Amino acid sequence: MNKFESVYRKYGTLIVLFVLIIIVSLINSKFLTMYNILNIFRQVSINGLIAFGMTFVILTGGIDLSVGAILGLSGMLLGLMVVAGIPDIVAIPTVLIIGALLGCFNGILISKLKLQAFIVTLATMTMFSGLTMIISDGIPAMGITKNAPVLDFFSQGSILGIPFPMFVLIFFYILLLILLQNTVFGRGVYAIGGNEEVARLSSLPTNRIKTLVYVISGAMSALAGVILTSRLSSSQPTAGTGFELDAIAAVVIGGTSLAGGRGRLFGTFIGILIIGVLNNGLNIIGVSAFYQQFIKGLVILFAIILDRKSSR
Amino acid sequence: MNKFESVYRKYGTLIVLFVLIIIVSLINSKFLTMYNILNIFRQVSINGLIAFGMTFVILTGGIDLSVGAILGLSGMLLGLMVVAGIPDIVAIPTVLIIGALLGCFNGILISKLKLQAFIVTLATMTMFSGLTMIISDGIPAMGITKNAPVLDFFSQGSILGIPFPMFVLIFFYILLLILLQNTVFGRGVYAIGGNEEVARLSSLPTNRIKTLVYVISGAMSALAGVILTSRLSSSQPTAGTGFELDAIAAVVIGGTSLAGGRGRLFGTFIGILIIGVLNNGLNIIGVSAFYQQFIKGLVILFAIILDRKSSR
Amino acid sequence: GGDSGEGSGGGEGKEKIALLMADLGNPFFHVLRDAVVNQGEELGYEVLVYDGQNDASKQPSQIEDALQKGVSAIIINPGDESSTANALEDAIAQEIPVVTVDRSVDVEGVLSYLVTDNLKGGKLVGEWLQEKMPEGGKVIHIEGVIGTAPQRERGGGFLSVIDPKENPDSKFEVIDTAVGDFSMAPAEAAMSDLLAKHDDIDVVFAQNDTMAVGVSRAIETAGRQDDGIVIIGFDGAKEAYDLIEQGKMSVTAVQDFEFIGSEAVKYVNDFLKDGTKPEEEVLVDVYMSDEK
Amino acid sequence: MSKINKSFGDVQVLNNAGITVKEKEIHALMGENGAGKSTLMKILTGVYSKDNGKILINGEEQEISSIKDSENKKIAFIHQELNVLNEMSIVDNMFLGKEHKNKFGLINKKSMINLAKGKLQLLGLDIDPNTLVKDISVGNQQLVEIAKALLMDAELIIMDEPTAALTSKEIDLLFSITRNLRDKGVSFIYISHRMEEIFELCDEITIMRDGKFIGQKKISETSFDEIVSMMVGYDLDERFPRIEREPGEVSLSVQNLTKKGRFENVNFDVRKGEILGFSGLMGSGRTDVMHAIFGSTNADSGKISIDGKEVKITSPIVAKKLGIGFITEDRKNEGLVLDFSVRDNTVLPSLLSFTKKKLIKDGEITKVVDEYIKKLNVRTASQSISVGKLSGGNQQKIVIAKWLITKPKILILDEPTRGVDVGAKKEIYEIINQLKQEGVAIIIVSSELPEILGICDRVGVMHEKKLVKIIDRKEATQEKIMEYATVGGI
Ligand SMILES: Nc1ncnc2c1ncn2[C@@H]1O[C@H](COP(=O)(O)OP(=O)(O)OP(=O)(O)O)[C@@H](O)[C@H]1O
Ligand SMILES: Nc1ncnc2c1ncn2[C@@H]1O[C@H](COP(=O)(O)OP(=O)(O)OP(=O)(O)O)[C@@H](O)[C@H]1O
Ligand SMILES: [Mg+2]
Ligand SMILES: [Mg+2]
Repeated sequence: MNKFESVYRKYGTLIVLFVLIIIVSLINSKFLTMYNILNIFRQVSINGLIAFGMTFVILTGGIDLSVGAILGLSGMLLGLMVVAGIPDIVAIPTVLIIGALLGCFNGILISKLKLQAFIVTLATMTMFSGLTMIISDGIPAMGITKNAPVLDFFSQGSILGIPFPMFVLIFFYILLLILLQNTVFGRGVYAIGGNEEVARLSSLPTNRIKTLVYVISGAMSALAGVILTSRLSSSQPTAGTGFELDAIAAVVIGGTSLAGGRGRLFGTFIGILIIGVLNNGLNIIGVSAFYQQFIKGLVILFAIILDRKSSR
Repeated sequence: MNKFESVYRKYGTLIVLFVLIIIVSLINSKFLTMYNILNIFRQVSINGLIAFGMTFVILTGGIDLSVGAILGLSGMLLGLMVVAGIPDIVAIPTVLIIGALLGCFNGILISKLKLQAFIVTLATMTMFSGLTMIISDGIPAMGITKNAPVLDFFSQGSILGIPFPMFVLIFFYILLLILLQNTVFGRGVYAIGGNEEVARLSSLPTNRIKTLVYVISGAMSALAGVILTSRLSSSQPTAGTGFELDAIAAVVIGGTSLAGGRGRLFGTFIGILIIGVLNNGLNIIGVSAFYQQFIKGLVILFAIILDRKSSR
Repeated sequence: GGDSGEGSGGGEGKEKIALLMADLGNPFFHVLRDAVVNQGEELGYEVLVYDGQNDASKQPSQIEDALQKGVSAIIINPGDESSTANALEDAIAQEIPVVTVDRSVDVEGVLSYLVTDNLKGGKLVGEWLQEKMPEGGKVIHIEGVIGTAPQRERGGGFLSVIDPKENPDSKFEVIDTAVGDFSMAPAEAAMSDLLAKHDDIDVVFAQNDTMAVGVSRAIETAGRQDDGIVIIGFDGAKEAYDLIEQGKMSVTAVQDFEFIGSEAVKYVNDFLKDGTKPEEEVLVDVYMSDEK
Repeated sequence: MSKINKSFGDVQVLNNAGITVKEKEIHALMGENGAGKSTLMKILTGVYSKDNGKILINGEEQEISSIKDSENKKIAFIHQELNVLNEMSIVDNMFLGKEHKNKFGLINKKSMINLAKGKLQLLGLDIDPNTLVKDISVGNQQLVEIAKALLMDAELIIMDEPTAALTSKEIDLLFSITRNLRDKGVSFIYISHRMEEIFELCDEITIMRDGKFIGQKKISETSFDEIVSMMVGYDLDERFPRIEREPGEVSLSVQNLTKKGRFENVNFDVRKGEILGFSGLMGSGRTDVMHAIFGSTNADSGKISIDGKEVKITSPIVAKKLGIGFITEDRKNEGLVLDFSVRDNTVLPSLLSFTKKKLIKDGEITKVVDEYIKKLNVRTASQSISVGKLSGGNQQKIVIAKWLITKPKILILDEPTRGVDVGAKKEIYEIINQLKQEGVAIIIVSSELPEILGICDRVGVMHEKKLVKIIDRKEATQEKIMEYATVGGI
């Protein structure tokens, strides 16, 4: 009993995930086919990459509402570049850098000018979406992957049978996990979220760390933008709208505190899987569109109540 | 000089508002006509009412993302009731109470179960929108105000030449200002935002106060829903989507800290006017839709930087 | 892209027409916008374009703003049937001609409704399908933003023909419905899920072409492009024709936005010149097309 | 450091302040609350920058413009406020910003843990360095901070009231380590309000008043009274003023109060006009008992009666209605909303009594707050400055004023003079005495034995979550109390 309790305490949301999986697979056996499992991973890779970056931001006590807009802008830039004939191996790193720079813009405003992250990224979200509209004239770029084999590989390719988006997701999970758990920078991220004043008095470069988390978030969003563009083989001017809320939900469901200082990347991974399984499962079960939203909200609420109960 | 500085410190955002007004009216003289001024007030009344409620929530250190969904749900309920033949003088108070109850649901989850406001209201936002879909079957209720004179009055009526929505806005501004500045409840709102534990140990009923701010926010959202329904003479299932961000922006532009404990309702009033003048002004000047978004983000950023500079 | 509005400096003397679009985020509506703007310029007007950004509650304010700027006429593509009614009443009271395009508005005194017949369009899709596949088949229905008129009308028209519950003669079976919000990414995701669920799919009807493109991509990603799934879109957008040409999509139901846009300006122009009134309600037919 | 000036806005906080510390010396820095001790040290360690003045290190003038600068000059600073991260482990806290890296640039946990263990053992702390800081007692958290300073191999260690949260055993240990390091060549600046410690530990003393350097003395050549009069500017006669009074009827009676894991079977009475002291080691459960009486945590079982009637105190709201006031031990987290004005803090629990038809009467509040500022001799520029800007002692007086306004029948004071200077301490004792005179039943929890012995009528001693003994003042001695507190009985 005691053993169970301690497992439950540590992995409350993991249990939510398993229960979800069991329920859905009991209702429809198609759920647990290899195709569908890979399908889910492919789908969550976009939200996942954003949520990983968001985890860093939230751990410092910040928030990044501009991730969806950065995704949209970098996806559109990618599309326009490729259509203009720039090779994809050049265009892809370029938009990743641009994503990082957009994040850096957020980060500098937040750390140097000491503005509130919520409102800064709300404003830049609007600005970046506006920029996407301006550069695209509101028109999508279509059929992008035709002459862009590398870009195409980002969604269609696979390595050892693992779809490439899933591969990217896991690769960055490991990379960012090491960054967060085993580097001085990672400690700084937790320290700033725990108490920025204490971090400062310990002579940590708080401004630099705070800027960097937004750079990571921006770069991850741009990477998600590359994958989405590849998946759709087109750049939609409105792509990314609302993605910030899904990413934040994943992070918080994963047990990271919005107050900062407490949370794990592993939790975020579970969080994105819960959201992914939920979205996929509701379709697989065939729940009517009208009820899907309601049930989604309910499950999220349930997951955080459970997490709360387990952590205290 | 010193005098100016202190004014500037106190009213930084007021200056942004005036500068905006001057710029727009220099470009187009139609801006400062009585008709257009009343027009702006009519337009901001919906965001304004929500933002007033949101101010209470944010002052306690919380946030309410479900306001738009509550607006949508109560607007839809109102529409269905009126269409079903229930007199508007009955239906309007009913939906206001329902709005308050939905807010109460948020409040209890946040105060009693000690869950994070952000994620609770994100989940209930999804649930409430889902409910709107379920009860309406996705079909808007149309032509509602035809046999509902009271409801019609909510957007079309005027008192002493003042459009009724503006009247409602000012009435609730005064009412809520008194509630916030001159009652024990109001002081409690600030105290909880400042330090909840201190408030609790000072024998304030913290849970009740925290629940109540969400009740206020819910009721204000429902009221905004009534005005919107009246304005559109219809209840749209997707009404209210994204309204939360505008309301939060108004509150923060108005100088209220998202950390809670610090801010004023007057600031929120300026905040909604800045957003309103911006929206109206960009249209009046004739800025293309694609550029509007970008400029809006820029002005918001500018306003908070100015506010920051003035407060420190 | 001639999104105007910024022309306030240049066109001092010109009369102004306000064009209120429901959602320029949907590229297909650019066809309508461009048709109005081009025809307007040809006839010597300055066209002010407003974008409702897919939010019906934005449009009333935009009408008020337009009136404020002293436009001589309003052409509106309303987000829904009634949101703008009160605001348009004000305009009509000021004797400003109002033409609604693509969707109607529930208000008296509009100069003309120039409306795509979405219901008929939906039926047409169904009838086309019955003719093409008399033996019937399994159908997936991808819907647009729930609660909007095109979603209800296109879907309603389609189901009235295809769904055995509404038409007992139908040999088709609607095996699943999903929501794609009229945009590509959600449609692609939903279709990917449904491909996991169903091994046997004959037809996918997407309520607009953007979603149809997403559906086609999902099928490609799943490696089932050779299953012979018939994909039907709606709108007649460029991307649909591209896919049809590549054999990845079957057909789209075309709304004639070129016609609607230029007609609307002509109605306004005639009325402003000499008070000629067009027919109050012009239902523009949809036609099925699989070639450019 | 000499001729240091510093202003915050219009307020000049340091005015010709200075201190000279020799090698191998433990140098005391004393002064009233708000004298500028912490500010001076923050300038030395790069937290604040000075307006002007000179800093000489080993005879050379140095600019210290950042915290890093001072660390490079081998200066370590243990701040007055606890600066630990609760959600992090002990070892991570100790090495924050100075983590060991392996050849890949990744954190080398093993070498850090080994080093941390050694330093912790030196301080008599035998805990797993991977324990989260929030799971150890406040006293141990303070030791972790000290261990962190030791890691730096500093040549000058500044300790700003390090013993406020330590037990006497821990203090003894700290002192012996300090002396040890001094003998190895490390210098210390030691800030404290506890006179006994200064005389026990330090070699030299510098005294500040109102941001000015007042004087420097050898400890061996000065006296208690001289230091105090230099600090406060006048002679302070008796440290623990007391009044005698016959106690009245039993006001509060606690029977078998138990909360699992926190305290067990606590039994005591307090009478009207009586001061009951609570002594014990840190973590013995005193604070938890007080919270249970005040309803801010709920006990599992037991009975509480007030004036002979049994009551159920389920929340602080109920407690206040019953006439209980509670001055909490943690000013910063439990006592004051630091951003709020003096005035708003002062009336927070008593707001309801200032309303008419539900509306707050601000004029009346201003009057009452003014009255209490005068009565308690609070040094503040105005009612409307934020309370966080007051010095510790004055903040403490605001917390007291807060509850005095509610006119309590029973007043609980948990560590009411922690971090408060001698002058202000005496003023607080006088306030307590006046309440006693008025017939209020008073409970004082304190870790300072002289204080407990000085002003209480009876002393309850807690040991490992149990109230083991209540001793009458006449029989109480330091030794006796310590005996009960450390081993639970004789
Ligand atoms: N950041 C600040 N802004 C404004 N005033 C400040 C600030 N920090 C300190 N002060 C003021 O400077 C004065 C000196 O404060 P300081 O903390 O140095 O006193 P102290 O001698 O350490 O007192 P204590 O014994 O209570 O710790 C006080 O009056 C305090 O209110
Ligand atoms: N939630 C908790 N989890 C772990 N330890 C706790 C918790 N709450 C309190 N403690 C510890 O239990 C011990 C008893 O606390 P309490 O505050 O009642 O003791 P005290 O005698 O007043 O000592 P102090 O002077 O340190 O306040 C303390 O060491 C405290 O740190
Ligand atoms: Mg100090
Ligand atoms: Mg204690």
